[in-house]
This record gives sequence, structure tokens and C-alpha cells, in this order.
Amino acid sequence: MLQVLIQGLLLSGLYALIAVGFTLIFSVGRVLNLAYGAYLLIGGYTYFYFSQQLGLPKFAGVALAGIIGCALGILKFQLIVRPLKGNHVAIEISTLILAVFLQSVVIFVFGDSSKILLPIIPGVERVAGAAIPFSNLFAAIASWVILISLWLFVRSTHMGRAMQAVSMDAKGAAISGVDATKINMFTWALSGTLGAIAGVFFASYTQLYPGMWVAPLIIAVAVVIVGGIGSIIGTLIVAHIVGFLEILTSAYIAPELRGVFTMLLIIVILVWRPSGLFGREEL
Amino acid sequence: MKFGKILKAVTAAGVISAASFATAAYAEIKVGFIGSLSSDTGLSTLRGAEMAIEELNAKGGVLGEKIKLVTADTQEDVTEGIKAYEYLAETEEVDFIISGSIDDVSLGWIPRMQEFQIPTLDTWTSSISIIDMVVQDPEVMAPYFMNIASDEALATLYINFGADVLKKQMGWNSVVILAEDTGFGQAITGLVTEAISPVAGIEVKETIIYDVGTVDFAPIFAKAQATGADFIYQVSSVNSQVISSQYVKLQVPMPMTGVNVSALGMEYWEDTGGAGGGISTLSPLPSVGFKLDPTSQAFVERYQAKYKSRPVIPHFNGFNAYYGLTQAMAAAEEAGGFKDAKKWSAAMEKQDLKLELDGKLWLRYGFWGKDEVEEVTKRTYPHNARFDLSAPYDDAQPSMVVVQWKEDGSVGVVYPFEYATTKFEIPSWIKK
Amino acid sequence: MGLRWHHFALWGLFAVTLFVLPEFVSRGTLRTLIFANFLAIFAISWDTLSGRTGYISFGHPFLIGIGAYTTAILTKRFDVAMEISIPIAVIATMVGGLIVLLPALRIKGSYFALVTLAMMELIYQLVQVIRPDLTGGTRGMSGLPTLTRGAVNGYYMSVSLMLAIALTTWLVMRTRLGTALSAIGMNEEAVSGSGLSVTKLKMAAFLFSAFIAGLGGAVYIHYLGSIAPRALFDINFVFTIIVAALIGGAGTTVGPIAGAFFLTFLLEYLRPYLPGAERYMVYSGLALILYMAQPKGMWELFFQGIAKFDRLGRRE
Amino acid sequence: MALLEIENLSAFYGKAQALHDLTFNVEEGSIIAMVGANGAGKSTLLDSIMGLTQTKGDIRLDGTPITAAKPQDIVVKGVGYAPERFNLFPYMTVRDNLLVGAYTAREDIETNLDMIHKLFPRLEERENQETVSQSGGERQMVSLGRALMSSPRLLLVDEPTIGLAPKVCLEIADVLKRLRDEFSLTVLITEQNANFALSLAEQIMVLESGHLVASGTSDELSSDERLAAAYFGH
Repeated sequence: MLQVLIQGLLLSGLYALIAVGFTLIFSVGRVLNLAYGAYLLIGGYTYFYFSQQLGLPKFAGVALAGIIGCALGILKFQLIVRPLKGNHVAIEISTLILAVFLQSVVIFVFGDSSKILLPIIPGVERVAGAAIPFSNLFAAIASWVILISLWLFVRSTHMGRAMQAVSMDAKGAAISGVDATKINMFTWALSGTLGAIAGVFFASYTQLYPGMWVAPLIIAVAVVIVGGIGSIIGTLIVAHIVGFLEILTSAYIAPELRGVFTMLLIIVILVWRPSGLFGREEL
Repeated sequence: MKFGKILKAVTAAGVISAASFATAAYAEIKVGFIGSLSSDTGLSTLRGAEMAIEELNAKGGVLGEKIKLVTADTQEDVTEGIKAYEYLAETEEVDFIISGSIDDVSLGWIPRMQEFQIPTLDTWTSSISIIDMVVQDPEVMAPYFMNIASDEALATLYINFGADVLKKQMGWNSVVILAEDTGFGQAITGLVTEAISPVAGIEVKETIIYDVGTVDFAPIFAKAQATGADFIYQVSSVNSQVISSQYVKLQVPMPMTGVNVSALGMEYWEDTGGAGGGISTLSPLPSVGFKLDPTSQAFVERYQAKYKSRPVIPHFNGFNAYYGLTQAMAAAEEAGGFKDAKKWSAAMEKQDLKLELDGKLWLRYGFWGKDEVEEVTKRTYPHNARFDLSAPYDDAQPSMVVVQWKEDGSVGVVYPFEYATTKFEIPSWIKK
Repeated sequence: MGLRWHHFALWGLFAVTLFVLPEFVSRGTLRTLIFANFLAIFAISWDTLSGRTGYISFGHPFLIGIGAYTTAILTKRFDVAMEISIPIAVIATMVGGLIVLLPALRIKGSYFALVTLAMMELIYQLVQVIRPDLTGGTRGMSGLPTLTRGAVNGYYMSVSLMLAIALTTWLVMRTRLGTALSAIGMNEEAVSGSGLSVTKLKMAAFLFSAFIAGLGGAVYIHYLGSIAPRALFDINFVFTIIVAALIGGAGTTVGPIAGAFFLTFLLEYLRPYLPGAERYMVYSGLALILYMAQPKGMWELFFQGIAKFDRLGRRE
Repeated sequence: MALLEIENLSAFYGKAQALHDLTFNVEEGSIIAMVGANGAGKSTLLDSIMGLTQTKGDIRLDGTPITAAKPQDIVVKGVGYAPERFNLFPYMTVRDNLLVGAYTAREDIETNLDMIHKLFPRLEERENQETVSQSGGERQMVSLGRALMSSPRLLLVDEPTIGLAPKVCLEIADVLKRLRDEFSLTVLITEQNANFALSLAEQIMVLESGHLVASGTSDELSSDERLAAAYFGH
């Protein structure tokens, strides 16, 4: 039991970290960034290149991954989202194309074979038969810290309130003197940074390979759909629902079924309560 | 007016390009490579073939003609594999195909091979079901050869390892099998489960199948531990460095051995970032942890001089491609080319290359005859690499060995004992 | 319906060109054309659902896969003849189309796209674990019966199917049904306000799209002779279909065909220079630029081009 | 010099022209009402001043041109806007809605909040309520409050009384007057309810299909028979 609890918390923390950047864009910009997984991809490879190939300190590798992710987010906003002026379908499709493009670029530069990252924080502790790798523990704690500070940021700073305002009523935000473009760009930059850092943790636990953007995207989609838009705490809760669902399925039913229930959950939630468990009736 | 002109120009360009497509130049022997160009194993086959072709061309080519290599990438995807085979057969109109495809991809394009009847040599897939096709339909499968020992040989050797080392030396009595959900995984799991209990006296507690896309192995290892078995037997060919690196990162307190394809290459240590110690795997012969015979060593040296990128040493299938392509060309010399696939096939069946190391047979590239029955498994293996399953392995190579990566990054052979360079050990974090 | 003789003349010309093509091109080119034809079929199917009604599906292989798996299982495991299994597969896919319809009755926009993506993922995972003895699990099935052998036969089969589907779609879309579907894409509320049953219209679109997807998918795997879940329920496959439809021009019939041909040939022509998956870098980069430049597709660019040349011509 | 000067202002939605060559001034410290029927272009006029529509012509605030400036710059220059549909942030509390209004005037938060709480004591009582669950009158108060949070000199209010109970209307009218008298704000409102406009504004303008058809003091306009019949119901 304790073992399942520990594994569930670790995996859920990772999932929350993965989903938060996606939630942010979906809540504020109201667009589906299908290239979100590409931040994780690029973040993971950036870390790999700087820390594992060039031998820079690990912290520098994570920071550089964040910076590249941030730059990628800004570029995406400036080159794709802005020119398409709120045409959601076009943005979704172009980000999908962009994701495939970035995947091919990674193949071109690094090759197709998968790579294993060194743990960011080496070491492992056993508790009640469950192994707790320090890297995962750190990712889980980091995800809690990041999500809660993000929640505080959004609720209690001018910038954060402006982000909420833009997401709820664009005209209302404009006449309050909020520059939606700046807010959106900031959101995209933040989302890119968070995504790239999540990518380092995700890849350091699993592996680095060009197709690795799909799985996190699906996880992020699941968390956002089930949680509903605009709810950061919802993201945290649902990441734990999805994570625990997977761990419980693996432990008590069959490991190969772990993804099935997540997908079923998405479909059921969408059909039964389209706004998600913690979302608002705004469809 | 201008529009009309442009239309004309476009039409003309279209006709020219279509015409250039229709005429294929034909003054050479064309070899097609099919496999994944971005995986180390795929590249091994490709480079082994390139080296062989370079040497043959330096000696004047085959049948007085130069050999040219064209490549088609499968991306380890079945549909892409079929497209790639068609491209080689119909656009490039190659004479001979050398394949570094994985099992599932080979199974996908085999029907195309049957249709086009192009001499084809597989260097990587070990799928016994393809050999079964040769048994059942020798006519249609005549142009097909596989110069790696099949799954059966692999499993049989493992059972012997189980009896001699795991049971006798380590004193382990029960196993939990952790197998990936692939054709390869199923085949090996089936063969091992059938034989390990009656032959080696090791009880199979449970078989856990996992998806190749699994991200987090912690619950799977927990499940394996819960069975109370003495050790884990892993069967993984796709993304296998993930499971082994997580085994190390999680410091699973249970020994693990089995088949881990990524541990077959020199790059394994670098790829796992050093998190790969303790992993042991079955391996075909010219692999990591070996001293090579002079011919193969010379090949490796030329290889390393030519290619600066990974894989730094060809995988065993690189050797297979190198020797196999040379044999295929020799067969073509004898059969007067590749056009008559039956004739070439007959000539290929007779190929037999024996390489010695320290005065003993160490590597043999030959094929089982149509009606030859292998003694241990009591079945036939037409067009499959000749292997020898019982010591002293004087008929052919043992086909498979067990190698183990140590925690210091070194690698050595642990079984069979005649080939062993080091002893089988369990990882340091497991309390004895 | 606004049909004119020149419409049929153009279709006739197109068909004749395609039918005499094997006389002029190599077998290798024909193989490429076969894949282009199948991609065109899938793109038309996607377009009837998403391009016209605006319900963007990111899980179209869900439908294609139902058709493909149904006939694969029937022929491989139960020795059903293809003449029977393919129609059953088409019907099964149409049932699948109704399943897709259910969420569409409640949700729109990005959420619909997401639920279709989830459906594709779901069936991908289910195919691997539920009765792998039937589906072949992760590695799928090979050695399925094939409808034809050889490049020329395969080409005629695929091109006939593609033309039949294209012409049917074109005719259907010129009826009031087609107009109504496009109207849903533009403004669903207005359509429901005008007294038409939006649910029935959506159902017609989803069924029609599923019909094409099922037929295309079933014939496709009996051309390939194998089926693999990883290649089928893959976001890259979704990408190829959507890009083909959009680059050519969504909401038209010729657009998806043009897009499919353009992209398939682009990939094949790149093969000698970039043999591996890097080809997709050129492919997706070009697709992104084209799409950003003209979201309505090449077809639109083509017409704009003609108009421009005509103006230039007249000035001379 | 008038606080707001508008000269030959035209506004467009795509190709459709919604305003035609409007010219008028708003003097500092006055309340001006723009009267007109539904669709006359009242909201478009206010949107145009805020830089939310495509316009031609000149708009000057305190002599500086603000034509085609971005809304956020116009807010900074001292224009507050309470639009007809409020455009509040439904899932944020009253307090947070007000704080967003202070986005460009963060140093005045304390004073402005004091002022708003004095004008609308109800907002202070319900400051932690989400606006989605509030009544129309309360939303109007939040909307006005939010506009005031940017420390404006000119307040634009679109249809302040629409859909509100008569009692609330009076309350709003009272607030608008106090804003001018106590806080020396200039107020430009639009109204369909001409009597409300008459009771409040010193100057009234009449808009018909995007054209300015009349302008003058309440008394002047009430005596114009045609207008009186059309708008003032007597």
C-alpha cells in the first residue's frame, strides 16, 4: 500500500510538472498548443547536449534548457500564434506541423536512437520496498513548489491577475489597460520554460528520443481535459488522479493496461462534463 | 500569353522528369540496403555492407561489374519497410538486398520478397517464423537467407546458462519473466517458459508483459519483487536501455539477466550514462566483450578508420553483413548473377566460411541444409545460419553467448565457460 | 446542382490522364502513386468531416483503423473472403463514425479535437492488449490476403477507388447536403436557426467520412498485406493526412488529392538526398510555410496565380 | 481647450461604416450624454474613443491625438471605460476585478479603492464574491469601479441603466454626479433612456444611424418638438 502511495506521488508529481505549462497556454491563450510536447523534447536534448556531451554542470544544463524553452515559446508566439490572430484551428494545426518539424530537426542533429540521461540528482532511497530515486523525488517536490508558486503568482500579482483577465474577457482586459499581446507572450515564454524543464526531468527518468513529445502531450491533454481549463489547483489534483490511476492499474490489474483507463477517463469526462472536473461552464 | 508559355514549360518539365524516371541506368550490380538508418543496429548492417562492397570493388567488382549500394530507410516501421522494399525493387531495380530490419519489419516485407523474388539476406531478425516459411514453402522462399541464429538457438543456449550458472552456481530456483510486448518478446518468452523448468529446474513464478512505450518501470519491478522469485529474466529488444537504466536507477534488489538488445553494442555504457552496470544479456558471437579473430579484427580496424561516428564497432549484424554480402557476391559469381534467383540460392546454400582464433573454430558463416535436423531441438533450419548448441562447439559457433556489463563499465563474456572472460556477478546493491 | 459540361470534361481528362500514366512512368513511380492515392482517400475522408464541418479530428486513424482491423481480423483469423469482409469493415467503421459523433453533439472546437485524439490513443492501447490473439497485439499482423499483385494492378485498383470516391464526394458536396455541411463549418447556430436538423447533418457528414475511411483503410491493408498499430494509430499519420488535406485546400475535393500527390512525391524525391526520417524536416517545414502563407491551401494559391497571370497576359 | 475633441470621426466594421464624420467636444468637468436608439452607433463611438475599432478622423485628449492608439495607452492617458456588457472577469472576485482595473495605476490603489467603497458600499461587503454570481446592478457597480481604478480623468459609460431597476438607476445617476462634483471627473455616457439623460447631463447629443443630428443643453433639446417626440416621449 505504502509502496503504491509513494510510486503514485512520484509519478503524479512528474505529470503535474509536465501538464502545467500546457494548462497555462490553454487557459490564458485559449489555444491548444500541440507543439507543447516539443518543449520537453527540446529541453531534454538541450540538457543532454550541454550537460552530458559538453560536460557543463547539471544546473547549467537545466537552466539552459529553460532558456531555450523560453526562447522557443516566444518564437512560437511571434511567428505562429500572432500572425494567425486567434484562428484556433489554424493554430492547432500549425503547432502540430511544428512539432513534427522539431522532431525531424532533432533526428537530423542527434540521430534517431534513444539516449539515457544521467539522473539529475543521483541516488536512491528505499522506503517500504519502494525505491525513491532522488531525481524523481526532486521532480515531484519541484512540481508542487512550481504549481503552488504559480497559483500564488496568478492570484496575487498584477501580472498574474492580468493573465486571468485576458483569459476570461479580452475586451475587459484591454479597457483595463492590459496589453494582451504582452501577457500572451509572457505566458508562452513561461509555458516554454516550464515545458523544457519538465522535459529534463521526464527524459532523465525515462529516455531521450525524437518521438518523446507525444506521450507528454497526451498526458498534458488528459490532465487539462479532466481538470478543466483555468484551474491550476485542478491541474495538480488531476495529475494525481491520472498518475495514481496508472500506478493502481499497473499494480493491481495489468501493466499493459495503464494507459487505457486514462484515455477512457478523458472520453467519459468530455462527454459527461465537457468543462472538466474543476473547469468552468464556458464551452 | 504568358500563362500559356508557363503551362508549356511546366508540361515539358513534367514529361522530362517522368521520362528520366522510366529509364534506369544498368551497367552495374546494384545492392539495396533495407533497415533503419538511424539506429545503431541498422547502421551496423549498412556499414558492414559498405565495407564489403568497397573491398570487392577494389578487386574489380563482381562478374566484371562494379557494385553500387542504394539505401532505403524503414524507420523501424512496418509500412515504411514495405515502401522501402518496393522502392528498392521497383524504382532502383536492385539485384540483391541486404537487410538490417527488425523482426516485425521483415515480417512486413516478406510478402513483397516472395513477389519480386529478389535475393535477400537478413542480418538482424532472428524470427523463427520466417524460417518456418522457408520450411513450408521452399520454392517461394528460395531467395531468402538469414545469417543469424534463430530464436530457438537463442532460447536453448539460455536454458543451458540457466542450468549451469543460475541454478548450479547461484542456487536460484525460481524466475519471473519480464517481457516486452513484441513478436520477439513473445517468441523468446514462449521458448524459455517451455524449457526452463524441465531442463534447468527453475520454476517460472509469473510472466509480466509490458508495453514498449512504458515510461515508468517502478510498479513493474515492484510486481516482479512481489512474486518472490529469485531473479528476473528480461526480454527486451525495443528501448531496452530504458528498463535496464531504470533497474539501476531504482536499485532493484533482485538480480536480472536475460536479453537486452541495447547492451549488445559498445555504445551501451555511454547511452545509459553509466547507469547500466550489472546487466547481462544473451548475445550473438562477434559482439562486445570479445577478442576477435585476425580477419574480423582487421575488418574492425578498417571500420574504425573509415567511420568516426557511432556505432564505433559494428554490432554482430555488421559482421553478418560484411561476411554475408561477400558470400552473396561469391554465390552470384558462381550462378552467373542474381537474375536467376533459384540458381543463386543453390550457390548461396553452399557458402561456408570458417574463421579460427587461436587454432580453434570461432566463427562460422554457413547455412543449414534443407533436410538437416539439428540434434538438440530436433528440427530443421533451412537457410538459417549454422549454429552448434552443444559443447565443444566444433561444428559451428555456439551462436549465442552471455555477456555482462560490470559496474565499472567493462564488459566480458560469462558463458559458455569455454569462451568466458569473466564471472557472472550480481549487482553490488543486492544483499546476498 | 450547378453542373456544367466542363466539370465532367475536366474530371474525364483527369481520369484519362491517371489511367494512361502506367504507360509512361516506371513501376517505382507507380508504387509512389499508389500511396498517394490512398493518402488522397484518407485526406478526402478527413476533409468531409473536418474540412467542411469545422469539427477538427486529430484522431482520424481511429476510423481508418476500425476498417483496417475489421477486415484484417476477419480474413486472417476467420478466413472470411475479402468480398465479404470489406463491406463488413465499412459498416463497422460507420458505427465507429457514430461513436465519434456522440461527443460532437456536446462539444466543439478544441475539445472535439482532443477527444478524437484520445479515441485514437485509446484504440491504439486497446488493440495491443484486448485479445492480442485476434489483433496481433503490438506487432500487428502480416501475411494478410492481398487484392492484387504487382505495381500496375495495384495502381489501377487504387486509382479507380480514389477516383470513384473523389467523384462521389464531389457530387455529394454539390448537393444541398454539401452546402449545409459547409454552412455548419461557418456558423452552426445559423444552420440550426434555419430549421435544418444540425444533428442529422452532422450524422450524415460523420457517416460519409467514416464510409470513405473504412473503405480506404480496408483496401489499404489488403494492398499492404500487413497491419501494425504503431504505424496506424500514430500522430505522424494524423499529421500526414491533415497536412495533405490542408496544403491542397480544405473544403474542396481536388485539394486533398493535390495535397496528397504533392506530399507523397515530395517525400519520394527527397529519398536519395535524405534517406531517413530527416526528410520530414523538409516536408514539415515546407508544409508549415505553405500553411502559414495560405491556410486555404495550394488550390487557392493556384487560382490566385492563374488570376495574376491572366491579368499580366492581358496587359501585354 | 476641451478635454476631449473629436473631429470628423468615422468608424468601420470591415466595409460597413458605423459612424459618419462626427465632430464634437467634451468640456472638462461636465457630464455629456449621447442619446440614440439601438444600433445608432453609441457603443461604437465609445469603442472608437478607446481604440477598439477601426477609425478615421481625429480624436484628441487634452490636445494630444489618441486616434488609433492602443487601448492600454489610452487608459494610461486617463480614459476609463465601463462598457455596456460590463466585460467583467466572471471567475474573479470583485476585489480582483477592481485590481485588474488598477493595472496601469498601481500607486493609486489605496485611494481609488477608498473612493469606490465610499461610492458603492455594497462592493466592499461583497469583495470576495465572484462576479459571475452577481446581479446586474452589482456588476454595473464593479464595472464602474474597475474603470475608476485606472484613475481616469474622463469616464466613458455605455448605457449605465440598461436592464436595471429604477432604484438602482437613481443610485448610479447619483454616483455619476458625485464623480463629477466630488472627484472632478468628466463623464460621457450613452443612453437610450433619454429622460435619464435629461436628468443627469448638462449637454446632450443625439445620434441617428451614425450621424450626429442634434446637440445642445437639456432645455434646448426638450424644446425641439421633433426630437422630443422621438426620444423624450412627450
